[in-house]
Amino acid sequence: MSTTKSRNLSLTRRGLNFEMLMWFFTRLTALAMYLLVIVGVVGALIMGARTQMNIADLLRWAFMPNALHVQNSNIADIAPWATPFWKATASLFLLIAASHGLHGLLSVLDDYFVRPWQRQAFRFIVIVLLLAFSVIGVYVIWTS
Amino acid sequence: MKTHQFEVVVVGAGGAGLMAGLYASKTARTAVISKLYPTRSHTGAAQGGVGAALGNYEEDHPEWHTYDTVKGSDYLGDQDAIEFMCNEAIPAVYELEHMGLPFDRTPEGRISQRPFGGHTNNATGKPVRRACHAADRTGHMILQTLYQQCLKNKVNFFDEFQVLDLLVNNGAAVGVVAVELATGELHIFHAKAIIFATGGHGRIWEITSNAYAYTGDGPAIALRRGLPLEDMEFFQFHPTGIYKLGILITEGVRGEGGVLINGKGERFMPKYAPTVKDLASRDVISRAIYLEIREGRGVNGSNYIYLDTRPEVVNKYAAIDGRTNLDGSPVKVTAEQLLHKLPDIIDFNRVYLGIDPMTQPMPIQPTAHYTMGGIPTNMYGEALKDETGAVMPGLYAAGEVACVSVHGANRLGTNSLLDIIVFGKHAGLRAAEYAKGADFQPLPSDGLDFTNQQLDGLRNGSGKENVLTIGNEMKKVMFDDVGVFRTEEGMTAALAKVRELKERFKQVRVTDTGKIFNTDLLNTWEMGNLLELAEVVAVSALNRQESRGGHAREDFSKRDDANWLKHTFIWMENGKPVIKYKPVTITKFQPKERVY
Amino acid sequence: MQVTMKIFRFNPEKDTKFHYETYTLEAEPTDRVLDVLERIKGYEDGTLAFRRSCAHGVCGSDAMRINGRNYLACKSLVKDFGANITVEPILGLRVIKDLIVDMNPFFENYKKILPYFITESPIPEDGRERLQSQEDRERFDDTTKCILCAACTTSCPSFWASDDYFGPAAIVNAHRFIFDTRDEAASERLEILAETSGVARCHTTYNCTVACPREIQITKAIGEVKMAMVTGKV
Amino acid sequence: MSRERNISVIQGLRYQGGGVQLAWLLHRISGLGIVLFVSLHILASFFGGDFGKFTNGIYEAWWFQLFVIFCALFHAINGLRITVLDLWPKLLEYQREAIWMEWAVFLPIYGIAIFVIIQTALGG
Ligand SMILES: Cc1cc2nc3c(=O)[nH]c(=O)nc-3n(C[C@H](O)[C@H](O)[C@H](O)COP(=O)(O)OP(=O)(O)OC[C@H]3O[C@@H](n4cnc5c(N)ncnc54)[C@H](O)[C@@H]3O)c2cc1C
Ligand code: HEM
Ligand code: SF4
Ligand code: F3S
Ligand code: FES
Repeated sequence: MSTTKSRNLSLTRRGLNFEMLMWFFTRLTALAMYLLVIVGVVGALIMGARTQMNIADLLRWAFMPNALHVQNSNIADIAPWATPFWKATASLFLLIAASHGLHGLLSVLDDYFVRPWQRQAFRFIVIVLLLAFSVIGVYVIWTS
Repeated sequence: MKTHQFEVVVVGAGGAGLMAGLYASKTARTAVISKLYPTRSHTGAAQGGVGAALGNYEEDHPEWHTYDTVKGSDYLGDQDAIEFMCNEAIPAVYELEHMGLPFDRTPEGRISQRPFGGHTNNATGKPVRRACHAADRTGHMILQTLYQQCLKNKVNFFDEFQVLDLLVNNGAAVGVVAVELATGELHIFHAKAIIFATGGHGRIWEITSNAYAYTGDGPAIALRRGLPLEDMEFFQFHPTGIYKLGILITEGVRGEGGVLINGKGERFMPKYAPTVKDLASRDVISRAIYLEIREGRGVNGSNYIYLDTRPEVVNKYAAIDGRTNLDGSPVKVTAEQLLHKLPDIIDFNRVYLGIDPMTQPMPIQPTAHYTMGGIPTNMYGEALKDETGAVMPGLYAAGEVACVSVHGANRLGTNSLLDIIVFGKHAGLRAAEYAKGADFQPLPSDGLDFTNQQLDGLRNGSGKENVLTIGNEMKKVMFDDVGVFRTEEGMTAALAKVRELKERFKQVRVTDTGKIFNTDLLNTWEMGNLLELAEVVAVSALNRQESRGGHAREDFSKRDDANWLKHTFIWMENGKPVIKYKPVTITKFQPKERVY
Repeated sequence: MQVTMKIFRFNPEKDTKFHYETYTLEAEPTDRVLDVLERIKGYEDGTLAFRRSCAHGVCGSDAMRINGRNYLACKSLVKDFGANITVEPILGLRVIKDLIVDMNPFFENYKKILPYFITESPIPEDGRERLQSQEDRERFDDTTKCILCAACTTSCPSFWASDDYFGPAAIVNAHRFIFDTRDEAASERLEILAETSGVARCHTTYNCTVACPREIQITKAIGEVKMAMVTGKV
Repeated sequence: MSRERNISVIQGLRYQGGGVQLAWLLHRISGLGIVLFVSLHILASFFGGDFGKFTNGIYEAWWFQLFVIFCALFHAINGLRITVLDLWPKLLEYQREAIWMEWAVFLPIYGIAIFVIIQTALGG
């Protein structure tokens, strides 16, 4: 007899709630951050970082390719880094990392705190933090 | 003490108990009491399959199943009950499937079946595929599925409550006494109908496939309350237990083509059962193994032989036997196919013996396996109070604890899982029906006295004897002398020994004086049950002067239908056994010689 | 060989705190740890309490920590642990006495995931079995093996954190139904498992899979459940 | 963690879960570590002043750098393993290999980082 074709559940009836969306989001952002890391490192190498093969610096460019970081890395010419492209990339990274990281924090807290009011409170705090960091971070990136 | 009131109380939550609980609770307020969590019941250990003539692979009929069972029982089974069971088998297995049981499948998507010992095509005498299976964990799947259905139907469970006594008033069963393990508190369950489904008592023997929990609590309680037990001399020794450990290697292994090999490397079963060979009935094979060992053909002169399921060996003998697939092509198996069909068996060998059955043969020896006797019932699960077939009002029994008798002197593989689902269901239905038409009878005023008396005895002994030592001595003597082969001399000695042990048992004293999970006290109480039943088994066996099915005597090596085509009923009256007989019901099949 | 068994002891009627007791005795290398416990109970100290029944790893009674990791005592041979064996109750469930823990939270979690066959379609008209292909049957074969021993759930750090998490055993049993083509309540179960106490709390720690005496690929089953939520394919 | 259930952090850590359990633990610590680091960092660069100087002081300490690099590197590598295995559960068959690979990538890189940082620390 033939095998049943895999069954499809409708989008609303497969348990894809906020919790699971965030679970998926965490994996997606993990992949996205890898992508941005590659963009950052490749960019840095192209723009003259070849002489600066220092692990700490490499990580710094990788995780946050903004002008301040580049300045700290002793690269002579920081002009190419100050373009809107890199500012946008850096902002994107920041937003992704902040939401990934703060949701991670939340999921750690969820493990240890089970009372509904506790979870509500942490959720609130994390959202506030997320907004604050996003605004501050983006502000710093575009004004520096 | 707490008292509960339920219309039906089921004692035991194995396959039989759950099925009874499921059906009884449809119409009556029902409680299921079990000393283990229901999913820990021994039904979960059953491997091979449940028998039903579905004919999913090849022609098969309930009538054939009936005949095979009658023949397997060595004509001691009651044929009306057997016919009833084999007919009910088909809807019962379908019902399990409808409850979601994940049977293995045929290529057409139907329930898969495999051959099993003693199940034959009556026209050709060749093995037939009748055992419906879910890999080699059919019992596990039955137990899980039934438990799940009970959850779905919100059956009341009292988990980890051990029943210690049956309350009788005016000749009717009115309740049970149980101890709640977690608190040590005694509870009385007041009921209109009580169903015993407590399983077997294989722990009497040294080498056994049975669980620690198989201590015969149900029959021992019944016996103490003046009820008879039926056919206690008949106990099945399964031919293939793992050497020394007794862990069962399912007959399914031979169903899939495994063969028995002696120390000389010969396949010996064709000598004893020329037609079906390694798939003969269990008693026949167990005896054959003993004879081989006795004649010095055990492996390395020791007391075990091999069960060989290496693919090349299976293929070799399949070719010799001319075994074919359904399309007529010769059988050829690969290690991969065997691994897939027998995962647990492979696992047991790896864990306990460090052996890979795909490259090495498994050392095996017969192991005490199944209780054919037990609390006598009719085919509706009603317990009988004497040899005339009179019913004990309010008392029911189903499963391995009961003797209907559908297994007679020897049970066929797969018929026990069938027994529990068919008779479990009917006992449940009957009990609920009875409860609807009956009133609660008053409880006796001395409800807890007998229980307390028993427990105090265990707490206040002199402490000179150790219960584990006594138990081990009983197991050894029973395995050696009331085992596969029996003689007058051996059994007399064994009986004397068991009686001596019973005396010594009065000197034991439990060390744990607490209440919470006092397993010391309860295990000791269970040992008392085993001793009680060991005596009953030995007395019944000594009494029956013939060989029939699982009861093989060297001094009376022939079946004797003229004198012994009858069921044994045994009572203990003031410590003395009393034996009476009940005729066997014969409908279609007249006894004839049993050859495989 | 001589074996030294260090056993976790706690008697609620006498003790306020647990302690360890050490016993030295003879054992065969091929003895099960359960056999040794039985002998200790029989000859050295009758008050030692633990659960057991089948003695060959199919009933799920005797999950315990042996040398710091979850096993079934009846499926663990002395030779695999050496001469010094430490036996403790499984973690994350209240200890009632010695090696016996309160299993209720575990079973309550199991019951939450609708662990029973649910379908609304009528049975086939001929009253026979519902058909299912061998491939479809194979799909959930692994998770039908579960014996509810709790070795997995009590090895999971998320469960240790709080028993609010359903735990791997419950998810394994949900998987058994979700991927059964005959069952029609996959959506309901996925919705239950998507709650905060559900699969989102599994961090792929894998302790469960390592602990499972039935060798069920638990983490994989949980992963399949998670991906079913994302893709909707079951 | 309720005492009723008789489990403490110590008991949890004593559990012999093996390599994957260790990876889980480190992943958790490193994730939280990065959150902490990034938060401070953002705040520092926003507020500047004394607070900024103070945090920058910590950042430039060699031990802190070791910690941050450990966190970022381990979290990234282990995170990739988790992501891949979570999205393709079939690959869990290769869990052991994945853990091996992960350490094989992590250790040399981190080793170089340690070397460089300690060298610069010593060199002043
Ligand atoms: C290893 C093995 C393999 C087998 N393979 C097969 C097979 O392939 N095919 C087949 O047909 N048969 C097989 N059998 C036989 C079959 O499994 C059993 O006969 C059958 O499952 C018994 O079911 P039951 O419901 O009567 O008892 P069980 O399932 O054992 O249930 C007994 C119940 O009674 C409870 N109980 C006992 N005493 C008390 C008490 N004092 N108070 C409260 N509760 C109590 C227990 O907790 C338990 O729940 C096998 C048996 C074994 C041991
Ligand atoms: C390439 C970079 C990264 C990858 C691949 C990655 C991957 C992951 C993954 C897969 C998880 C889920 C773990 C789980 O649920 O079990 C996770 C959790 C987490 N991540 Fe990241 N992450 C990265 C960067 C970051 C950054 C930059 C931060 C901080 C801002 C961060 C903070 C966290 C935290 C706090 C958790 C929760 C830890 C836990 O649940 O135990 N991650 N990460
Ligand atoms: S999944 Fe494995 S470890 Fe978990 S309860 Fe089931 S059998 Fe035990
Ligand atoms: S141990 Fe726990 S975190 Fe997930 S993989 Fe197993 S359930
Ligand atoms: S005693 Fe049954 S699983 Fe160990």
